[in-house]
Amino acid sequence: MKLQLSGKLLSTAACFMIALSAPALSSAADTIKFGVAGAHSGDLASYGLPTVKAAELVVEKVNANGGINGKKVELLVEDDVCKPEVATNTATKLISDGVDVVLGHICSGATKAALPIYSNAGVLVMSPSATNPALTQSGEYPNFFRTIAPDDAQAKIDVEFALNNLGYTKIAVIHDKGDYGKGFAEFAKKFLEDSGKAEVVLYEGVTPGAVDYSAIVQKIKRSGAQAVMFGGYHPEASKIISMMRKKRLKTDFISDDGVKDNTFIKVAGKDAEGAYASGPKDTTKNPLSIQAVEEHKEKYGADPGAFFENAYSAALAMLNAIEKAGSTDLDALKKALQTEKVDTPVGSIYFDDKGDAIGVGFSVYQVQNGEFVEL
Amino acid sequence: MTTPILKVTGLTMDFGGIRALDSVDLDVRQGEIAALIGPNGAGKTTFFNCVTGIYIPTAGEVMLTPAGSNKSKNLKGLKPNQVTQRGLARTFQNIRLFSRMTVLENVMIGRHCRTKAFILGAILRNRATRREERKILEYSYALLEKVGLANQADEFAENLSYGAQRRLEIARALATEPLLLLLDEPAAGMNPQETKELDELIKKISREGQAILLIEHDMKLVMSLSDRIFVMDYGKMIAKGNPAEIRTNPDVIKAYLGE
Amino acid sequence: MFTLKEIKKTVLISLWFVFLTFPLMVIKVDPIEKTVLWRWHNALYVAIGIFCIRCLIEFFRHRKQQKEKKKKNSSDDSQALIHRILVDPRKRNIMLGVLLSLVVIFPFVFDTYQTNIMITALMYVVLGLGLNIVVGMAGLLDLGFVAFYAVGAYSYALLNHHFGLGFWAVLPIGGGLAAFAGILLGFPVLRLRGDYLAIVTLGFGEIIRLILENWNEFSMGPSGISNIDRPYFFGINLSLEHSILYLYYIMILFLIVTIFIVNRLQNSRLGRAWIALREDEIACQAMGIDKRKTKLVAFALGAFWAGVVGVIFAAKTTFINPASFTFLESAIILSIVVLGGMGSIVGVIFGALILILLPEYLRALSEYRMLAFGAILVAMMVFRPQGLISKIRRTYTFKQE
Amino acid sequence: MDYFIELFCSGITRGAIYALIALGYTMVYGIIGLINFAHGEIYMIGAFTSFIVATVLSIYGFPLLAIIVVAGVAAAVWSSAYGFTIEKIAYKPLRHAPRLSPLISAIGMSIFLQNYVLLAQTSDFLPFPELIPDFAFMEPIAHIVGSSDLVILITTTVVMIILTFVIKFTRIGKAMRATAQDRTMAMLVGINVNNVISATFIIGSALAAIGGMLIASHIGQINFYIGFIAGIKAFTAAVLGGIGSIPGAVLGSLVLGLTESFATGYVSSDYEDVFAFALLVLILIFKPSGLLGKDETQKV
Repeated sequence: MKLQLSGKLLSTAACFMIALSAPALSSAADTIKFGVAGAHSGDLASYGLPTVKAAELVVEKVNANGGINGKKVELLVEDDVCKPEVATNTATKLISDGVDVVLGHICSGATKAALPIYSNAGVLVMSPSATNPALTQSGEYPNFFRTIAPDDAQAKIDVEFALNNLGYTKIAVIHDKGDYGKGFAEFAKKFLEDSGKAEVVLYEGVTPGAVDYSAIVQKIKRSGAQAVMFGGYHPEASKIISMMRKKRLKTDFISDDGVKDNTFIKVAGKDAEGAYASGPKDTTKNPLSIQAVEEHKEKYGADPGAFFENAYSAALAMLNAIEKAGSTDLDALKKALQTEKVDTPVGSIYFDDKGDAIGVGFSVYQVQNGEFVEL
Repeated sequence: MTTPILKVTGLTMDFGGIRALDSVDLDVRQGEIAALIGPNGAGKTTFFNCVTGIYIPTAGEVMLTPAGSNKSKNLKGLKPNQVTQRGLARTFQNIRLFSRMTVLENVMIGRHCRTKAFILGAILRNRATRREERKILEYSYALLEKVGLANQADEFAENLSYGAQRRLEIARALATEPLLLLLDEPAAGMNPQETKELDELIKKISREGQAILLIEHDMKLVMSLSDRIFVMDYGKMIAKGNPAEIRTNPDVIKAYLGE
Repeated sequence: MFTLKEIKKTVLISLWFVFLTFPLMVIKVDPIEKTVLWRWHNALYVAIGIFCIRCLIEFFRHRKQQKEKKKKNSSDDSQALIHRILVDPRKRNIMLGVLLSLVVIFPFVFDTYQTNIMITALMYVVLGLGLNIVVGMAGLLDLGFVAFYAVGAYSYALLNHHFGLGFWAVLPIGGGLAAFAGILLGFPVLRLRGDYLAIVTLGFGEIIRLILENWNEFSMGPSGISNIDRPYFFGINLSLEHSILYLYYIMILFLIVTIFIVNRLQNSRLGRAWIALREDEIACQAMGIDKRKTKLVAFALGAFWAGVVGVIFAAKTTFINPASFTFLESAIILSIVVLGGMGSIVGVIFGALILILLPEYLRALSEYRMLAFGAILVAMMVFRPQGLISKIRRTYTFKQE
Repeated sequence: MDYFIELFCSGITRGAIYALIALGYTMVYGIIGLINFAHGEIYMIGAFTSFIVATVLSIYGFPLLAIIVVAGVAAAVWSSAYGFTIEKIAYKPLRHAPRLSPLISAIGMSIFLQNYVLLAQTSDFLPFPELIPDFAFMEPIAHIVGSSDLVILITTTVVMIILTFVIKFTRIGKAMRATAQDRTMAMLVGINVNNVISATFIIGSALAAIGGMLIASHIGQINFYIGFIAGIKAFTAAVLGGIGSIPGAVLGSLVLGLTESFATGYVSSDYEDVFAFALLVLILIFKPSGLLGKDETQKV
């Protein structure tokens, strides 16, 4: 009985909703609403806030130059704490506010939860940091793009480097149990085993935030690994590498894009010397990248944080696509993203039909004299 | 002679190396008021705790036999709630009421082990459950009237006067329909007026055929109430008999007055 | 109204806070560039801010005292309004009718976002009601309640993913599995009391989360399970807006059922036994109540609701991973129960609406929202420690023949 | 065997770290029976204060020893001030409130302080200056026990001994024990209970600050969230050892640290926390008041 009742209400509601939602989508005529979603509080805030700053810098500059196609760009910043359930609320909030494009989300999990909602409203989403391969490769999220390499691509680069350039045969794969780090580690393990050239002597996750990593370091030592391949972010990476050096363990350290961050070098200091990390090609020499970092320092008085350049690039790419497409219609934007090259701090990029960036060229860096040097 | 309601034989309780009860024998007969007395630390409350399942005694037997039946139940080793279920209810020396529940609810809790409704009954609230609830209510209210607390039924238990709290504890214990009621120092801390009222209440309950075993320090009360008295000292039973016998028993005098 | 002495005290307190916040608010260092930024203006802001806050608090305290002086004899009716309405059946029915019609038309008045967060809030109302059985009634401090929520959510996600089972089929299964988990947790902790129980339940919650995180073959690890089906509507696959609407009404219906059942449980033989257990375990046993059985039933029933809400949660977000089931979540649910007033159903409803909707509406404060949330939590406890709505004393009408 | 010793040392270090935080938990719990969830945040604020002070001093070129002393004192002073203020604001008004209210207040305080530091400072991880240099005499065994491990171990031991002494023999210690046993009685015999509680918070917070400084120096980095995880673990350790007992907190911490270390070494670090909590459950089942906690036999 009750069910049928709600069924009736539902159909009435449907009429209402359609009537309400139609004007809402087309009403954003005077400004371009640029959403930024990610973790802005809680334990993962340090990965989400740099993206907000990148968006602020880009939008400020664009608006100072008269906006895009004569329209000003308006920022809508929403927190999702990297939690899927909050991300769905964030997404519906942004949609309700009539957002045109969204930069975000930061964590793959939150992104996956939010995407169907954006997709339903025909909103383009571009993440600077969500690396889960399924986001692009499954074909389930046609409105999704990203300026970061997926886990498997990163793992491939690192594994090939470790096998071919360094010639290691015994490797310990360590991760931080998070969706990013563990995703990377799983692929690294798989590629290492498939290659037949090296043995994975240890495969384990460490607990992020633990006060001491000496036990796992002793275990690495005992495993006889020639290199540690770490999937995760820089805080754990710097803790582990410092602990390894403290325990006089000279094993090499190879890691991913989450570690190729200047904070890693700052925090680990001299212990970081010689560590490898994969990341977007030649950002350090790219004038756009240098400029972006300078802008950040000038405005916020500090070095930018994690995924700043990816976010900066994503913002540029999306705004460029809006300009070229002349609208915020999803199909037009997709077409523009896939055909128009755009110069960004991570290189001159465009996107493949799945949503991954082409031209971001990845390479491996090594810390030498306190700087990431491309090899 | 009929079987006594409660028959305790050889009850022994050790705490670590200390023997708190040493082979204690005691029995309570149908319809009588028995008292257990003794100096402080003699082991009276320990005896209660062993009988009611709060402690598990080291050795001995605790047999409970319903009136007019030969089917004895051994209570030794049972949990407190099982002991109550079998027909032994108690009050506590330091009052243990459910202080943030009303007076009436306190008594209704006592009906718990004589009723059955459970999750489904609570949710469906079918006819059987409603009838049961009504009976609980009637029974509890009648008990409150018996102990003179009916006009305070909706007060929180913690707001009652000391003497009233004692009487509420008795009512709550009676609500479990015990074969034997154990009262642990019911008059402790009462003024003479309250003690007098208690005396009358216990007599009233006893007249209705309720067997009672009480621990008490107030000798006047004990002597006025008891049919038989048991005396403990240092964990041992040193004497038993009617009030007159106990009053003149040299061992008892020695235990109370010292050498 | 303010004496000189009070102003002096307020100034001193402000100065104390300036001192307190000095290193963190004023100094900002860059250890790499070796620069120090002295932000003296922040000290000023702190001083002014604290001065104003203290004045406000004093002002309200003053006013409250005067009010109390004025009507010392009249009974405390600050919370009586809601109770008066609840006690009077006619008023209650009117209120319920108004409330119900408000709830039914809600999605038509507000947009999808509002409906969406309202669903979340309603879910937490039910979670709060579930935990209320365990903490509020039976007095068992459970800091790992989120584990049962996770069991429900993963039941649906996994059964849907592997066997394609639908929402309605899994709803009772999820609840049942969670109740079973509740009993599993209940057995070892029967003997524990108070805060020891709290830490063990906390540990249990963490263990469940860690297993979900590490056991990839079973739970797909931290990358989670995506594309979980939303509830079908008689076999029809609904669009996003419609399914949100549908979920909203499912949730309303489910909430009504929950309130009905919890209310009946509370006023039953079992409910009384729980409260007695909370008040005094030993006396409770001496009255013939089986402590083990009563506790286990409390755990199982509380967990059941969490499990069912977990299923709804998975269906709502269509994606779950272990990140949603952290200790903080348990803490929030517990806060709902305590804030609302332990053991009070109306209180839990208010508590959940406040605690869940507050952070959403605080979005306007953007980065300050969690700061405000924490402060509000403290302030609410300090000014209303017994919760928003304290439990009404139940009275029984008794007619003598 | 070497491996065993290595793991053992790792476990002891970890345990000593937990102990520094757990002592504060156990003291506050012993006195007012409150799980002070904000204690982890006090530890974090201590770490931050010492970070700021140490960095400022090193920029102005002070010698290392002066930096250590001043940073340590500053951290202790400010953390104590925070502990004191938090108690006055969030717990004192709730002393007669229902038991769970202060707990919620503490959780709110914890969320508030985290976000306060996040906003006042930064969300980023900051490099903590290395305050404990590598001692030359430690070099031969540095691959097993580092210099910072040693310093932490010694500090924990000294702190525990001093604390035990203070509580056993000093005036304030006696007042604390009296307050812990029966607050009303303590009040009746003329103990200023408010002062005793304040003192407990001050001492506990100062300990957390020292711990914060040492641990941050050991790990080499800080951010606003470090207090939460460390706090939960330290609390677990305090309960494991029997909450309210000072030696219990230390013993519980060591047991927890060793369990985690051996679980990582011989099983997998994937499940180190599962082992830690499983151990907790097991111990509490067989010893419901923790390893050294007093059995609360209920007087009937």
